[in-house]
Amino acid sequence: MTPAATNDVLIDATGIEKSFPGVRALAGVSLQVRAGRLVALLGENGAGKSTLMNILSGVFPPDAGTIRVVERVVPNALSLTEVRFASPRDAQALGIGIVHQELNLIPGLTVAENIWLGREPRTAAGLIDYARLHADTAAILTRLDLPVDPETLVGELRVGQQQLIEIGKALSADARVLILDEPTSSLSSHEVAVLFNVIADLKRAGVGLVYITHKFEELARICDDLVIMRDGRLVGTATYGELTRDALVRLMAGREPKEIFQKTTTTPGAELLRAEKIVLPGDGVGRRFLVDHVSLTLRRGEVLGIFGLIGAGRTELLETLFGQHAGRAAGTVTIEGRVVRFRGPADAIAAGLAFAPEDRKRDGVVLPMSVLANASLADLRPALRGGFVSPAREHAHIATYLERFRVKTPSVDELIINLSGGNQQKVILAKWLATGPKILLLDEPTRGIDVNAKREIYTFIDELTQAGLGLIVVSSELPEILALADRVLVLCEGRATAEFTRADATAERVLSAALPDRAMALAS
Amino acid sequence: GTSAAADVKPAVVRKVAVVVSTLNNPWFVVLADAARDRAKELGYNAVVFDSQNDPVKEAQHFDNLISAGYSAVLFNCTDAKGSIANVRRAKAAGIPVFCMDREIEANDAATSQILSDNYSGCVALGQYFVEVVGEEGKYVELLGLVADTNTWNRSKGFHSVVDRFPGLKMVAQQSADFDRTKALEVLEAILQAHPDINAVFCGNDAMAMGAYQALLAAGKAGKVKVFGFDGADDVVKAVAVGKIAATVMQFPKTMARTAAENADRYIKGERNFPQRTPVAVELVNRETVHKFGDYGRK
Amino acid sequence: MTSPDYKAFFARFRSLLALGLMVLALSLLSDRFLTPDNGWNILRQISVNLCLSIGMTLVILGGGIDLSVGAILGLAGAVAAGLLKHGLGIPGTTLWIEFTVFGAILAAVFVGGAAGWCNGFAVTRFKLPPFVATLGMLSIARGLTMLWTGGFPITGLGDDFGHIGTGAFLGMPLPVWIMLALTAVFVVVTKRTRFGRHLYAVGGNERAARLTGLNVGRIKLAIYTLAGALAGVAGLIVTARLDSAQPNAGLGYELDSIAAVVIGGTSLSGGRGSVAGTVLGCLIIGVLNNGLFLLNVSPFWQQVIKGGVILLAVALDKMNSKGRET
Amino acid sequence: MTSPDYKAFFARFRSLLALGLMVLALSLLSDRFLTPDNGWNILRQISVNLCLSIGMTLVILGGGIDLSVGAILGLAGAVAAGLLKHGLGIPGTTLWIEFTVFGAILAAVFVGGAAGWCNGFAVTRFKLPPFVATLGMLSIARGLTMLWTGGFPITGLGDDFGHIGTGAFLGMPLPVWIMLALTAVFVVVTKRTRFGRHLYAVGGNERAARLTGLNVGRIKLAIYTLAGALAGVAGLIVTARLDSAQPNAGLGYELDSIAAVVIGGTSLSGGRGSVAGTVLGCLIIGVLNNGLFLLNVSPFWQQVIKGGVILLAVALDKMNSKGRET
Ligand SMILES: Nc1ncnc2c1ncn2[C@@H]1O[C@H](COP(=O)(O)OP(=O)(O)OP(=O)(O)O)[C@@H](O)[C@H]1O
Ligand SMILES: Nc1ncnc2c1ncn2[C@@H]1O[C@H](COP(=O)(O)OP(=O)(O)OP(=O)(O)O)[C@@H](O)[C@H]1O
Ligand SMILES: [Mg+2]
Ligand SMILES: [Mg+2]
Repeated sequence: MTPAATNDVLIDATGIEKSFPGVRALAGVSLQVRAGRLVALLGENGAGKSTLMNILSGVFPPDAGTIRVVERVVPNALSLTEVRFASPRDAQALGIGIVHQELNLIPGLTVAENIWLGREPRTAAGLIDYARLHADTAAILTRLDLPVDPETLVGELRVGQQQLIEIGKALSADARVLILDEPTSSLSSHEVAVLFNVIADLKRAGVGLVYITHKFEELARICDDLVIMRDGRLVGTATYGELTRDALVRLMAGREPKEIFQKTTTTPGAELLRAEKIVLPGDGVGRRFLVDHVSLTLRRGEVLGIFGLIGAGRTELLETLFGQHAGRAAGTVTIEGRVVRFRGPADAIAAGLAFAPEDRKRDGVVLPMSVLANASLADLRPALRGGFVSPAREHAHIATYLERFRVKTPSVDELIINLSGGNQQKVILAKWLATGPKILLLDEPTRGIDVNAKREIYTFIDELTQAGLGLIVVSSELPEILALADRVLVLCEGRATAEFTRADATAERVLSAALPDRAMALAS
Repeated sequence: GTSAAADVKPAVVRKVAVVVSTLNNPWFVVLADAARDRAKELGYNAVVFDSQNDPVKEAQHFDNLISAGYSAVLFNCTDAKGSIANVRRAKAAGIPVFCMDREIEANDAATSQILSDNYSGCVALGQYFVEVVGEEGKYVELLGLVADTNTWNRSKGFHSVVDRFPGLKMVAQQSADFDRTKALEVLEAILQAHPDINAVFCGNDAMAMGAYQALLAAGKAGKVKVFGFDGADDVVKAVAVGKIAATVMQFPKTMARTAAENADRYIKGERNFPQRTPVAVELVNRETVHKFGDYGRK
Repeated sequence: MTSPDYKAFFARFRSLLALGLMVLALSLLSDRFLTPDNGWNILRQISVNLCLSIGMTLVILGGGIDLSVGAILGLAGAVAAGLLKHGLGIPGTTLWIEFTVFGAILAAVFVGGAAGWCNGFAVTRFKLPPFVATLGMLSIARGLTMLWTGGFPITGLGDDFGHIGTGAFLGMPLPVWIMLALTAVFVVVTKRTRFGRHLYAVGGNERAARLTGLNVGRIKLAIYTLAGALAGVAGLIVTARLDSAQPNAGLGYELDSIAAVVIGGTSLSGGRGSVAGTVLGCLIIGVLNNGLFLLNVSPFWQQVIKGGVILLAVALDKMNSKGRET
Repeated sequence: MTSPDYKAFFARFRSLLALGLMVLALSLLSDRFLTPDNGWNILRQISVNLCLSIGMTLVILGGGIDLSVGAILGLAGAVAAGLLKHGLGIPGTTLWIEFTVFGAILAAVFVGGAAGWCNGFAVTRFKLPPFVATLGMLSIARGLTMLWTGGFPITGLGDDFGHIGTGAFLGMPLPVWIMLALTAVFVVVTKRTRFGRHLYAVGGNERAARLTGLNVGRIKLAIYTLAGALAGVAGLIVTARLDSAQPNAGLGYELDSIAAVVIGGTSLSGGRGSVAGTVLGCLIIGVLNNGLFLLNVSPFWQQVIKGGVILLAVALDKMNSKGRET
C-alpha cells in the first residue's frame, strides 16, 4: 500500500506530551494507526512506548496533544473526530483494544469471566448466560489453540497461558484497533506462531495494530510499518525493510551499536555446585513430579543454560535449588564439596546463592519501596554504621551497582513502582550482585528487556563468569541459551532429557530434546 | 444416678438464671454473685448471664433460657423499655422474672421488681450537694452512658434540687460512659476550660474515682468536691477519708437476695407479690460513712 | 470434577467440618442442643448478624471494609421507630406526616442505604481509605442516633411492627425468613449477575478491573449502598424484636460481622470468598454462643473459650488448604 | 530536593496543615486552648493511644493488623496491679512472691509481649489471617482479665506506682517522657535499622522479602511481640494514672489506635507509612477531643463532629497525593 492512501487512518495522534513527577515520559510524539496494517513501536526500556499506548487507550490523559479517532467505519471517507478519553471505557467504546505489558487479569475469576469481563452475555432474567459465555469462550480459546477449560480460575494458569487469555480478552471485544504491548514476553514458540496467525487474520479483516516488542526477529513475519522512539521522542518512522537492523539499533540507542555479543571462552574451574536427584512433588492437581529426579553440576566460571518449553519445570528447579520448597523437595545439593540443606532462601543466600525470579512484580521487587532500598535489601550490612543504617553508606555501596546496569531512574530514591519493567529487572540484578554471590540463578533474565540492555546483561553475565562465578540461566529463547551457555541442560515435563556441551548444542538438537514424546509422536 | 435411683423419681434440680446488664462494673458483679449465691443456698442450680449492655444479647439470653427450660429469671435489665419485650416473652413461656435494681417500665410483665430508686437517691444527694457546696458556685456534671435511662434518672433527680439555686452554675455537662478512664480524661480537659469549679457530680462511683484522680493530678483534690453514686467499696473508703464528698449506697446484696427469695417462694407456689418493692437508697457522707461497707450496711 | 471445583469443595468442607465437630460435641454434651426449638433459636439469633454480614461480605469481596454497619443499624432502627411513633413534621410548615409500618420499613432501608451511599461516595469520590470513611460514618451515625432519640429508647411500636421480629410464617420465625430470602438473593447476585462478578473483579484487582473498562466507582457505590441498606434491615429486626429502638443498638457489631465473614473464608484483601461461606461463619459463631450457654460456662470463661474456638475453626480451615500462595 | 523527598514533604505537610487549622480554630474559639497547661494535658492524654499506635504502626507497616491491643492493655495493667498488690502464689507450694514496683512494670511488659508473641505465632505458624488471630486474642485476653480480677478493679497501688502516671520530671509529665522516648526509639528503629527496613519489605511484598532471604516469620513474630509489649506499657500508664486496674480498661481502643495510624497516612495494605505520621494522627485526634470538651460541645454533637473532622483531615491529606496507584 502506498503512503498516499490516508483514508485508512484509524487513529491519528499528534504532539502527545506526558510528564510524571521527575520524568518527561513523552515529549511531543505523533503516531498513526492504519487499517489492516501493523505498526511496530520500538525503543529502549523507558523510551515511553507503554506510556503512549496508555494514553491511546484512555488509561490517563495526555498533558498536551490531540488524538483523533475514526468514529464510525465510513468506507473510503476520512471522518476522524477529536476525542478526549476520560477512562479506558471511552476508548473501548470507540473500538480501541489493548493488551497491556503487565497482566491485568482477575485471579479469582474464571477464564471465561475474565475474557468477557464487563461484556458478559445475559439471559432474559438478567443473569449471566453461562452457557453462552462458555461457548463463546471456547471459540476464542480454539482460535488461540489454548486447551484450557473456560471454567478454570485464571489464578491457576501459568503466566504464558494468562498472557494468551489477555490476548483473547482483546480479541473478544472485536476491536477496530488492537494494541499489543510486548505480548510475547512469556509465550512459547508455538503460542507465538498462533498469535501471528491471529494477527494475520486481523489484518485481513481490516483491524489496525500497534505492536511493541524487543524481539526483532518477530518483526519479519508481521510488521508493516516501524516507529522508533527514544527518551520520549519520535526518532524515526519507516516502512519495514527500509532500515537494517543496525540502523534500527542505532536509532533506538542514539549511538553506534556495539558489535553483536560474542561470548568469551573461559576454562571452567573447580566444581561449585552439584545437585543430585532433585525431586519436587506436585500438589496433586498437575503432574506427579514438577521436578523429576534432575541432576546437574556447575563449575566456577561456567554458564549452565537450562532450556525447556513452558511448563517444563525450570522455574521449580531453580526455586528448589534456592531452598524455596524446603520440606517438600528431596535430593542432595553439594556446594564446593559440602552437602548443604537449606531451610529457606536465607540459608541459600548465606551459602553464596542468588536468584533473580521470573515474575519480578510478584517475587522480585517491593513496590512501595525506593530503588535504593530494593537494591540494598538482600544485604544491608555494608550500609550499617554502628549498627544503624547510614544513608550515605547505603548510597555509596549500591550506586556503583546501579550505575553498572545503567538503571534509568530520576533518582535512586524514586519508588521502584515508577520505573519501567526493564529497569526494575536491572535493579533486581544489582541487588544480587551487591551480595557478592558465588552462584547466580537467573530465571528469564532478559524478559521484557530492550536489545541494548539485553546485550549489557549478556556482557555482564560474561564478566561474571570470568570473575569466577557460576551461573545457571533459564530462558525460553533458544538463541539466548545458545549464545550464553557453556553447557545446555534440557528439561521436558520435569525430567532432564539431554545435556549438551557448547559445541554440540545446535538449535535442532536442543529443541527436539525439549519436545515431549507425545508431541514428537504427533509430529511424525 | 444408680439404676435403683432411677425408679424413684429423682429430685430435679431446678435452674435459675441470673441475667445482668454487665459484669464490667464491680457493682453488678456483686449483684450477680449475691443473687447466684442466694439461689444456690436455696437449692437451685444458678447461672449468671452477662448481657454486656446490649439488649440484643439480652434477648438472646432470654430465647436460650426459654428453650432450655429455666424456672425463674433474676433480672437486671439493660434498658427500662428495651427489655420489656424480653420479659414478656419469658412470661408467655411461663417463666417468672424478678427484676433487680433496674426497673422495667411495665406493670404486667415482671412478677416483681425490687428496685433502688435512682431518682430519689439523687434528690437526696442533690440536697447534700447544696448543703456542702453552698448556694453559689460552679460545678461540672459527668453523665454515664447517654443511651442509658439510669443516666438520665440520676441526672434529673439531681437537677430537680440543684436547679432551684440559680447561684449554682453547671459550667459543663459531658458524658464519660460510666467509665473511670474516660472520666479522668474528660475532667482533665474540662479543668483546662474551668479551673475554678467547686464541685463535680458524677453519675456513678467509677466516674467519681476517675474525677478524683484528675483533680489529684491537677492539685485540686480536696478543694473541689466530688459526688458519686452506687456505694462502691473504694468510694465508701474514699468518703471515709474525705477524698469524695458523698455517694449514694444502693444495696445490691439486699436486692439480689430478696429477688432470689421471691423466686423461691414463687416456685413453691406463692403468687402474691407486690409489683414494685423499692429498696431505700441511703446517702453516704463523712458523718454516715461508718455505717456502710462491703456494698451494704455493716 | 475439575480441579478448582475439587479444591473449592474441600475448602468449603473444612469450615463445614469445624461446624460439624461443634454440633457433634454439643449434641453429646447437652441433650437440649439438638431440639427443633433450639435450632430455631440459633437461626433467629444469627439473623441480625447475617444481615449485616451479607453486606459486609459484599464490601470485603470488593476490597473494602465497613466499620459503620453497627451504627447504621442503630440509626435506621431509631428512625423507623421514631417515624412510626411520632411521624415526621416538615420544618417551617404545620405539615405532619404519619408513617405506616410499611412506610417505616422503607424509611429504615432508605436511611441505611443513604448512609451506605455516603460511605461509598467518600471512598470513590474523595479516595478515602474505606477504613477511615466508615469509621467517620460510625461516629456520625451514632451521633445522629443520639440526636434523633435524645438518648432515650423509642418504645411501644405496636404489634404489627413487632411482628417483623417475633412473628412466624408457616412455622418459621419471620427473621429467619428474611435471612433466608436475603441469603438466596445475594448468593445469586454474587454468583450469577454481572454486578456480582464485577464485585469480585474490583476486589481481586482493582487496576485490572478499571483497565478492562469496568466502572469501578459505580460498583463500589452500589456495594456500600447495599451494605447500608442491609444494615437498615438488620436495624428493623432488632427494633422489632425488642419492640424498642435503643439509642446504642448495634454497638460493636462491626467486629462480630467481620469475624463471621472471615471465619467463613472470605479474604480480607478482597476478591476471594462467598456469601455461602459467610452463612457458615455466622452459624459457627451462633452455635458456639448457644453451646456455651447450654453448657453453663461462666461468662468469664466464655470469652476465653470463644476466642480459642474462633482461632481453632480458622486454623482448621487453613491447615489443609494448600495450593500456591498468592 | 529530589522528587520523592518533595512528595513526602507535601504528604506530611497536608496532615500538618489539618492539625494547624484545628489548632488555629481552637485558639480563636477558646482562650484556654493555647495554654502550656493544656498542652501538657493533650500530650498526657494521647500518651496511651500513642503507645498503642506505635505498636499498631509496626504491625500495619508489616502488612498485618492487631485488634487485641486494647485487651492486652487491660490484661497487662491488671496483672501488674494484681502482682503489686497481692504478689503471686506458686501453685502447689506455700511460696508467695512479692513484687516491687519495678517487678510489676517488668511483669506488665512481659505479659503484653507474651500475648503479642502468641498473636505472631498464630499468624506465622498457623498462617491465620492477622485479623482473626488478634480477634481471638482480644476475646481471650478480655476473658483472662476478668478471671484474674473477678470483675473487680484492683485499686490502691501506692504512690510509687502511681508516679508512672501522675509524676513529672523536669516539669514534663512522666507519661509524656515515656511517649517521647518510645517515639524517638521507634522512629530510629523503623528508619535506621535493618529490622525496620525488613519490616517495610515484608509489608510491601512478602514473597519478594522471603525470596530475598529475609526471615519473614521471625520479623512478624518480633512485630507482634513489640506491639504487645507496647500495649503492656500503655496498660501501665492507664493503671498508674487511675491508681486502679479496671477490668474493662482499653475497651475499644483498637479502633482509636488504628484510626490514629491511618489518619497519620500509613496504608492499611502495608509497606507504606511512618511512625512520625502516627504521632501526627494521635495529635489530631487528641487536639480534637480536647477542643470539643473545652468548647463544651454536647456529647451528641461531639460524635457527629468527630466523625466529620476525621473524614476531613484524611480527605485533605489525600487530595493532592498523586502518584502511581498499585
Ligand atoms: N505512572 C507513572 N508514574 C511515574 N513515572 C512513570 C509512570 N509511567 C511511566 N513512567 C516513566 O515514564 C517513562 C516511560 O515509561 P514506559 O513504561 O512508557 O517505558 P517503555 O518504553 O514502555 O519501557 P519498557 O520497554 O521497559 O516497557 C519511564 O521513565 C517510566 O519510569
Ligand atoms: N499456578 C500453578 N498451579 C499449579 N501448577 C502449576 C502452576 N504453574 C505451573 N504449574 C505446573 O508446574 C510445572 C512447571 O511450570 P513452570 O511454569 O514453572 O515451568 P517453567 O519450565 O519454569 O516454564 P516457564 O517458561 O513458564 O518459566 C508445570 O507442570 C505446570 O503445570
Ligand atoms: Mg513498556
Ligand atoms: Mg518458569
